[in-house]
Amino acid sequence: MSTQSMLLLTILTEAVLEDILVDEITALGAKGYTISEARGRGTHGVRTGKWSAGGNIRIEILGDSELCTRIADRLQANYERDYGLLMFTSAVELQN
Amino acid sequence: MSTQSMLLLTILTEAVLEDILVDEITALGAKGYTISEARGRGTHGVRTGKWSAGGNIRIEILGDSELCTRIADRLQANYERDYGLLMFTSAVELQN
Amino acid sequence: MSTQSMLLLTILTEAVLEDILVDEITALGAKGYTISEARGRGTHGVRTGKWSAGGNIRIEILGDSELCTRIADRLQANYERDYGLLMFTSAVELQN
Amino acid sequence: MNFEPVVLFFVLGVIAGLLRSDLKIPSSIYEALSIFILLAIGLKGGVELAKHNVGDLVLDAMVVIFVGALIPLVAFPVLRFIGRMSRADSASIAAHYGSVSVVTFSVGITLLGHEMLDFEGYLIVFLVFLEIPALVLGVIMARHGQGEVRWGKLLHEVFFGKSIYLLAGGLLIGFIAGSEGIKPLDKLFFDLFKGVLALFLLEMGLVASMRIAALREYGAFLAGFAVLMPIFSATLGTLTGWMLGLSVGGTFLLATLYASASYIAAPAAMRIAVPEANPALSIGASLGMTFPFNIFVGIPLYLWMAKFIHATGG
Amino acid sequence: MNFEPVVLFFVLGVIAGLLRSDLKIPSSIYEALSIFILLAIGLKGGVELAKHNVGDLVLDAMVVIFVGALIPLVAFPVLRFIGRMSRADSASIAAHYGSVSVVTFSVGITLLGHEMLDFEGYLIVFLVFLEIPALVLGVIMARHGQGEVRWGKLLHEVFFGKSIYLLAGGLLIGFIAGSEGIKPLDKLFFDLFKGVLALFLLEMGLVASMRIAALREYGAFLAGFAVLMPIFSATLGTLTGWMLGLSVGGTFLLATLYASASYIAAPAAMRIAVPEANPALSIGASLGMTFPFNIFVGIPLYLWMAKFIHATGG
Amino acid sequence: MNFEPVVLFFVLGVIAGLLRSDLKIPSSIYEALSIFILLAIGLKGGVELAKHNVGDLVLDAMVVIFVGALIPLVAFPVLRFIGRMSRADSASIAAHYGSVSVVTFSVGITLLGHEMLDFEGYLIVFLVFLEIPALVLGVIMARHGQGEVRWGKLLHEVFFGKSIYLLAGGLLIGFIAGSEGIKPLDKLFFDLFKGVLALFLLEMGLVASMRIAALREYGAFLAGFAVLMPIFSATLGTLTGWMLGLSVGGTFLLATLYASASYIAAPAAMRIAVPEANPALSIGASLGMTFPFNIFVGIPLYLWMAKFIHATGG
Ligand SMILES: Nc1ncnc2c1ncn2[C@@H]1O[C@H](COP(=O)(O)O)[C@@H](O)[C@H]1O
Ligand SMILES: Nc1ncnc2c1ncn2[C@@H]1O[C@H](COP(=O)(O)O)[C@@H](O)[C@H]1O
Ligand SMILES: Nc1ncnc2c1ncn2[C@@H]1O[C@H](COP(=O)(O)O)[C@@H](O)[C@H]1O
Ligand code: NA
Ligand code: NA
Ligand code: NA
Repeated sequence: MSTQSMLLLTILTEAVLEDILVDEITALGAKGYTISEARGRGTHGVRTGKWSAGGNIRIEILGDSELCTRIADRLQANYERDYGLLMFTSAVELQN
Repeated sequence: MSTQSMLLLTILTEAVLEDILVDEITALGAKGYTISEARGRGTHGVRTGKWSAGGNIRIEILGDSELCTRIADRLQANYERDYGLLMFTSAVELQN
Repeated sequence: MSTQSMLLLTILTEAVLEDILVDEITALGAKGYTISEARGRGTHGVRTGKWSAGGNIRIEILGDSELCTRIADRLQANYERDYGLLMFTSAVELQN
Repeated sequence: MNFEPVVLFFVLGVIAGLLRSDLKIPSSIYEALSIFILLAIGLKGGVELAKHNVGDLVLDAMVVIFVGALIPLVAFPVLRFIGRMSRADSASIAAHYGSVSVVTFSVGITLLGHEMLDFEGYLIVFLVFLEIPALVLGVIMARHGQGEVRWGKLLHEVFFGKSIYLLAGGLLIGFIAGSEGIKPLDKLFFDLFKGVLALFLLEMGLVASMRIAALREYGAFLAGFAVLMPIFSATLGTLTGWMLGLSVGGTFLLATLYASASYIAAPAAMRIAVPEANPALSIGASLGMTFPFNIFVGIPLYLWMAKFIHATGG
Repeated sequence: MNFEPVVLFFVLGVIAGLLRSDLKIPSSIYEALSIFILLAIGLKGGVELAKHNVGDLVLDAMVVIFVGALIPLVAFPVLRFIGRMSRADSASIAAHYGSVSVVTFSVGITLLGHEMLDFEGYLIVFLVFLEIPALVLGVIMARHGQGEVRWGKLLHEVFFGKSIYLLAGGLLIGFIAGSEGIKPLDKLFFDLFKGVLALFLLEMGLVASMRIAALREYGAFLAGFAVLMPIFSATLGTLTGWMLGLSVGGTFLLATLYASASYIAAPAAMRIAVPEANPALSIGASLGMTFPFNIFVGIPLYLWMAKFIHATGG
Repeated sequence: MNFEPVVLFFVLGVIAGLLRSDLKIPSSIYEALSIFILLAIGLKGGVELAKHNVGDLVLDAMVVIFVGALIPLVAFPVLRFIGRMSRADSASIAAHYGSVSVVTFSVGITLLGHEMLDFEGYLIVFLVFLEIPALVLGVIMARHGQGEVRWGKLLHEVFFGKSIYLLAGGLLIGFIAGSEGIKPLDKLFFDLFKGVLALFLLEMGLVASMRIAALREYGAFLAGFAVLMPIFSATLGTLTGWMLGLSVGGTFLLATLYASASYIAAPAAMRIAVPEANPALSIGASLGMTFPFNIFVGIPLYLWMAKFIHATGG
């Protein structure tokens, strides 16, 4: 089995942005994404997820470096000022 | 404290496979695993997790390269054709 | 856009420790953290998450190597003996 | 008019889905509602069963199950040879239509209450037994000459899958406790039943709205099948009910049972037993088309059929 | 005494939060409780509406909505020029206070039951319509000369956001079904209403306890606003209700409606439409201050006001 | 016969677990059901308490608590010296058996309803107070000469842990509101109680089925303890109830309370306060053995004991 080096972009942000961001990343060319629930604390304060719109989501996108940069740049430009947002990439080996 | 280099195999697949895959990876020698809920989109369409059997799960296995390859190979052979399945590994340092 | 190399410390442990560990990591200097629900199996047996105090949590902390080591050391010293606990770090590139 | 307000909740859900409202029913609530409905139906059936001599029902049950097993056997060749669908898809869809929908059945019961028509309570027992042959036949048709079947896994899925398990468990508890013993539970399981059904229909509408789109991709054949197949099955049910001497209400319920298609038990079982079948097709047809067709058009039609055959046939 | 036991559940929640009890209401349960409350209130309103000639209410509705729209228009300059808050924050908070709280309203209805006072059931209809101008005005004030507004997104959020969607949907279903048709659902939606409200208040208390702290950071002005604004709005409501010839109960409910501030629909809509506003401020004020003020002090006060104006004014 | 249908739901859950059915009750639903049961029991107790002069109960309460505190003091040496278990495990298990199970108690109340026997409602108050000394004694025994105790953390866990907090909060609200004030909440908290208990027992069965296996590993001693300890405690309770002049129903309930072992409050508190104790042991014994023993064998036995002592002793 051959593996392939790719990047995994992880986005931690407010749950209220889910639909908007899914549209953005699809438009930017992501072939897929994975979303899960999270809660946490950062510079925008504690987000307990107890409150309807008060939780975080984690969006993960597996792609090449170009796609991940494109998405990260767009999100930083449009949402970082007003919303809780943390993004990082890590190197992974695709196994299928 | 000394740390130890290991691989983390992440498997994103359909929730309906949970019990079957847990049996498989245990049989293949995994000492432990972690499961969490997810939803997402890939080549098998949108999986919202709204629907009882319609969600995804994320299975993570920390192990050596040999174990991760063994598991990935088995899953690819048995499940990739018929089920939503994405697998990748990343390098991690065990801290305990 | 410039990215910045950092470490992501992932902690898998018993849900019952959540409040205590949040206090610990905040005291040790973490600026933020992300928590999500998990279940799994390890040396402390199966943790299904079905039972009120029977689930796991995943705590992730993005920080420099020094912070991650400080937290990992403290948790190993205080909790590893008595609680289910798995910790590992991975290298990530901060994107914002 | 045969109008039942609970079905409006389904419409509310569909519209919310189509308009992309942020209305969501958390999956854990969905699970809880379905556990409630399955248990409540099972309990109700068990209480009814306790009023009868079980031995008297065996023959009826065998007829009902035997005729019910014809449904997937008819559906399969239609899908395979007229619809030109793959063997796996044909078998999986046939299994969905051979098995039944508890919610469709509940809407039928609700309509009978509305119309003040009685029915033979033990029909609920048949509901439990109808699932089994349909799922087993589905797998046999999918696997015929195609390699081995994991029968152990499949039968486990069929009998201990939560739908059948809760229905059968509720049935047994209701049977053992009887209508006196179950009384303290009535306030939860029976009095609230219709309200919970309304909430469940809201959720079904949300999910169905996504399935309708999926169905569109697969063209007119499947849509036609999803409407004509239940009418065929209901006709079979009407005749069977009438020949067994059921009341108008009972005849109607048997027709509804046959006409309904599964979207809880069958999808889970087929995903494991016939993995190469595309679940979007079977769930799209059963939930996206047949379910709304049944609750809006089918159920009033089947009631008319039952009344008609009793008026003219008898 | 005007004492209503359900509000004790709010206190129980606040204390649990302040004492860092491990009591948590899972978010899916919170969602389910709020869906229940919104639907139940909507259904109740629809059933009441079905008793009236809708045409007769149009004029009243217009007056109620028009006067209601004054609230954000008054709140905005107060926040902006007296409170020296940013344009975005002022607009967002104004929108929260112009829009309404279904739970506060429900506590009001509950008190009327306690006092055995009747009210005009169609007031619930106004509840639905009051949200819309408040949210739209909020966005206009935030954006005035500040670049374009994503109106499509906003209006979608307003109309198809789950609060308004469920209220309006329940209203329609209740209206279509009427009090006879809805009867089988009464056991769930009406009989259990107060108990569910108690559980919801417990959760509100837990959340509010965290918001009180947030509010503290922003000083006395916002706290004062959060207490005085509802009194002003209630006065407006009392006068309007009295002039429209509403009963004592109806006058009181209109005052309560005006006085209440949103913490479900408005936060979601404002977070999307006015993202640069700090949600901690608006939710802190509406949920951390105004909500408890209303249920403990405001509601008894507004009832007194309604009785007073009817005793002396009429 | 002393048969109560609700316990069948426990059996249904156990079988589902043993057969690896895919039936799961989502954890948020489990949380919601337990919040409901704790609040409902608390409210019921408070309403009963409001009918009494609280001062009259102080002496009884002190006796009940004092005798109850003997249970962990007896259990500890048995576990430590006969069972040869570690100090931490012995202390933790002793705390579980000294503290109480609300669900076991509820099944007891349910049986009294079935038998149409009255009981002293204020017994529910004792339920709240019995937890506290057991948990505190457990920690003292674990820590005796073994380093310092985090008392702050522990007492916080004991008093503000959700079980005791909700029981005590419900008690207070019920006491303040009284049976008149609480009436609007009856439909939720009292009428549905038994149905919700049935669902909770289903979940308990699912969880217990996994615990039974865990228990097996630890051999016959713990299994014997899990059966004999409750009989001993129930005997203590029967004698105490009889000496305090309680009715047959009250005597039986006190015995049941003593005999029951905690699996909600105690596990959470002990996991924090005595982390080196193995939770599989204590939960395995209390939930995997003692709970089913109590609801199937113990409760009928304790009722017989209460009737016997009142028939012969009095
Ligand atoms: N240092 C960190 N480590 C892990 N997660 C973080 C960190 N900082 C922020 N987060 C997550 O990112 C979300 C948004 O961060 P912020 O924009 O800083 O409020 C938080 O709610 C956390 O879930
Ligand atoms: N490019 C991607 N990035 C992140 N997650 C993905 C991606 N592609 C697929 N997935 C996840 O893997 C699941 C199965 O993928 P697939 O087999 O392509 O349908 C999806 O439902 C997603 O949760
Ligand atoms: N090899 C592994 N791979 C992935 N997750 C693991 C592994 N071992 C343990 N875990 C996770 O860490 C938790 C605690 O582990 P332990 O302390 O070994 O019981 C488990 O419940 C799992 O969620
Ligand atoms: Na069918
Ligand atoms: Na208002
Ligand atoms: Na005890």
